[in-house]
Amino acid sequence: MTLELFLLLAAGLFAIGLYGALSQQSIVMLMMGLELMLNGVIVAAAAFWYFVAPGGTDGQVLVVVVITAMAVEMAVGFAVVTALYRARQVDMTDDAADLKG
Amino acid sequence: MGELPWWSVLLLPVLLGAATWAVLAGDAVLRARAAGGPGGAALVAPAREVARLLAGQRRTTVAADRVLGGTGAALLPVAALLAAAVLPMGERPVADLSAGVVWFNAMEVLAWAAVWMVGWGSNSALGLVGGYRFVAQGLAYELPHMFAITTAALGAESLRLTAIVDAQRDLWFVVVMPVAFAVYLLSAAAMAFWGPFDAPVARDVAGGAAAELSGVDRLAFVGGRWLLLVVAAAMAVPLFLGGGAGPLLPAWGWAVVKTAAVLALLVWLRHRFPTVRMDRYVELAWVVLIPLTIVQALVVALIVLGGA
Amino acid sequence: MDLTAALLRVAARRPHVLVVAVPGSAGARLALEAALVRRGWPLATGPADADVLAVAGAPGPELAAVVERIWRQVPAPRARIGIRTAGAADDALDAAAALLRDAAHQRRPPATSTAGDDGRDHGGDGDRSDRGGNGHAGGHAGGHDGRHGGRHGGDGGAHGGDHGDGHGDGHGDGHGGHHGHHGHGDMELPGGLPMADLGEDRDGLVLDRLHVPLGPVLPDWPAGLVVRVALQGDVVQEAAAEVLDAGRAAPSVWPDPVARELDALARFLAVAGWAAAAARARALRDGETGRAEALVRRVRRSRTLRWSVRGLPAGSTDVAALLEERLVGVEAATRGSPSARRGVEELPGLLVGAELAAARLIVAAVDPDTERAGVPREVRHG
Amino acid sequence: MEIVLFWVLAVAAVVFGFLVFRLNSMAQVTFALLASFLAVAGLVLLLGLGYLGAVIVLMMVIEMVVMAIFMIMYMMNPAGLMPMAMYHNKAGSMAISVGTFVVLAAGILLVDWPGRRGTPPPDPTVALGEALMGGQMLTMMTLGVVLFATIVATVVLATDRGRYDRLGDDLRARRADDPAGGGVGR
Repeated sequence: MTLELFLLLAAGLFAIGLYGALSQQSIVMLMMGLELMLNGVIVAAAAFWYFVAPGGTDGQVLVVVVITAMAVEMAVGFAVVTALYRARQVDMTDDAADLKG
Repeated sequence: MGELPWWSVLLLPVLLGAATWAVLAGDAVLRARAAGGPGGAALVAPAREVARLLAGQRRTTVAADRVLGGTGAALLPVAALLAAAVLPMGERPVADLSAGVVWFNAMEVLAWAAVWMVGWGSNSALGLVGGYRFVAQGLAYELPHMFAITTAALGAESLRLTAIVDAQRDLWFVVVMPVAFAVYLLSAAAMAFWGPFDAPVARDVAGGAAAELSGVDRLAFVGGRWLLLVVAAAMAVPLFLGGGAGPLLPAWGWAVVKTAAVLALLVWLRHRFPTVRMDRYVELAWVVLIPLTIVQALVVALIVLGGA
Repeated sequence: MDLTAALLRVAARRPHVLVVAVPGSAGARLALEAALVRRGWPLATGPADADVLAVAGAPGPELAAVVERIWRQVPAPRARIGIRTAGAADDALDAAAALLRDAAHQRRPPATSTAGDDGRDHGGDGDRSDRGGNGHAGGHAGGHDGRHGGRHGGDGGAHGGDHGDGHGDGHGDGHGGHHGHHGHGDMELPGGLPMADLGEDRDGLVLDRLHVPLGPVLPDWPAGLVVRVALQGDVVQEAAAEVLDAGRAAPSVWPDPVARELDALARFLAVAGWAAAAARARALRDGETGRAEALVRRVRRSRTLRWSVRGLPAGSTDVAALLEERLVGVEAATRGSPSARRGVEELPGLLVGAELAAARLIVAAVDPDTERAGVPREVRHG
Repeated sequence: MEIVLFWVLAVAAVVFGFLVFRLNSMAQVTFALLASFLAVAGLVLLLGLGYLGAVIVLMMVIEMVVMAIFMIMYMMNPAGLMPMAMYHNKAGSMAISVGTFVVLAAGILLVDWPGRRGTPPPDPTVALGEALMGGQMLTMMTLGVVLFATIVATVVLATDRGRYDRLGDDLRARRADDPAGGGVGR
């Protein structure tokens, strides 16, 4: 177990998430991509805490912040999907981009 | 303090299995008596039930999601056993984690995923209704439950279960935090979809999430549910009832006696009350129970601060 | 040592029994239920949970077809019995237990052609190869239809305007297949499952709708009744009630009007999830109908039950009022003046707008008379 | 032992993460994402952060189960019975993400990371708690306000019924007109 291995894993998760966030049409799937990217950030933050500055707490606080960000992202994402769907019955980014449904 | 030796991991399923047997038999006797039939045969009912499900054929339905359904059924007993890892049996648990209370909560929440996956997996409308009902129930019971167990941790100023037991040497937490204990009892029944909270597997939807399960799948699901009930009841002992503390008997003896008492209470609850409709309980939980548990936590925090 | 045989022997002492009630045969059903209580055999919740399929009465052609379908869904080891008269219950149950215990019989390869040929609805073919090939169509409530359902694009990259053909009723916002796939025969799912369609829900979202038949084989469900509902989420949007083999059987003969009322009350209590009170009601029904009023008082006293059903809409009234009607019915019967029962035709109007759980309570509380002559073929609402 | 656990969990996290965009069934996709999160939670536990690991499990299970419900509500093909792809610009996204990974990996391998300073406290949970209630109090308060704002904003966005729908135009209705009743008799 080294810092580099953990960071490579984090980069891998981040890249997979990025691919999903960019390529998926469905808003829900897009949010899954974002979640995966944040997942990578958690790994990186925890690894930095352990391998660089275990005496401090910044890494841990960063994990807490990322978890909160995930929850907020999910909640707002689904609220927006619900509002969009109620108004126009779309759940795809391409359709939501049109000015008029 | 410390932890039990590694082989106690193997002992855990045996002990929990025995406790589960006792509850099952007790429940069957009560049922038989309510129906006016003979109660004696009910004592061996668990064995017959296990044999029946072991010999039973596994069945599937059209376009079933076997990956999720199978995972869900297997996950339920695993979650119960993992939650039990931090349970002090007598004085020492199998794994004395520093964040034991949170670990227990996290493992018990796995049941959400398990029940939903089982309900979804069978591709049947009634099964799915059962799965959804458990999610609604989870959203209702989980927050008061978290506040209740947080209050116990707050009282002991530690998330470690052995420390919580130690903190109750003079006074059981049930005396200091009765509201938290009552809420914990309700959520223990709810998390094992038991008693008045059995809507996810109720008869009105033909068994709900378990409607299409047979054979070994059903054994894992139903067995996991009973294990979860036993673990949730047993966890009330270190959290609120002073753990293994008591005169004469050894610590494990008291733990067993107290767990049996809590289980008896839960079995009685189920026979005494009809199923609570979730649309009613959800509002009660959010409008009444959450504020109550927060106030309870506040009171305990003040007591702890005053004592320090 | 033959482990399976040993397990079968142990298990055969306490099989779960799925009771199929036939209209007009309440006597056989009551005898069967009483025999099950004496033996301590539990009632199954559905075909998956059953070892013994017990048909109480002589089913008509429609119900018999349902029973065949249900039987195909019962996992081995299994046995099937038919009870025509009240006296036959114990013998039939013994025969079922013997079949379940018989490992050789349960292992026999599928022999569907011979099953039941002896004219007694008897025989348990150890049909191990039947892996749900028929997919629960109908019969067992809650068919397997499209929770996967609706809004199937049906093809890769389903968006843009490239679906002009065959979507005449589409809603015209780009997604072919996303909307309006009513009647697209080519859009059937694998396994021959029908797709869900769309409908507006009570929160103003247009979401999938499922068409689910409730009954005739559901726990604590009136004999022979089938309610076809369109569910959105679990809210009933349309309901149509019918009685299988309507008008075929003569109404059941009840020894005591109180027993009939208690039977209905027991069904309601069981659906409400109060197993202990339901068991008490059944015990009173089978014996001391004179003490029914104590049970009525106990039900009235239950705060939890009242809290659960009060204000739960059922058409223009609420479930609490329907329950009170039930309880008054019991009291009236004990005084020797049985009240009139509601008919099947009232059901759909009460059910529309209720959730599934509430719908079950409503059906149990109304307890429609499915045996009356002149039951209409089908009534719908919604 | 730890090395083995690390590799198992790391591979599981990546494989399940990849499956999220490969599986057809939306339900399976959701739980593949959950499995990826659980693997990461295992890694966090492995690093000695017992509390944060358990909290990740707790949060993510609840979040993914709720997510599964929304998925099935809004997605076109929740069970994946009809394989279908819903991508746009697949090649471009792939190129961008692979490029990102290569750049990140190069950075990770080339940068000379600082050595370890200090040792983990005996109970990192206590340290975290004291940080959040002490030096990082501002972070904690910001998170709290953000969460509260999220609750209000999401409810407003997602519902189509305001108080005038529930209580009448003059807000004087004695009982709110709700499609489903509540449990405290309002």
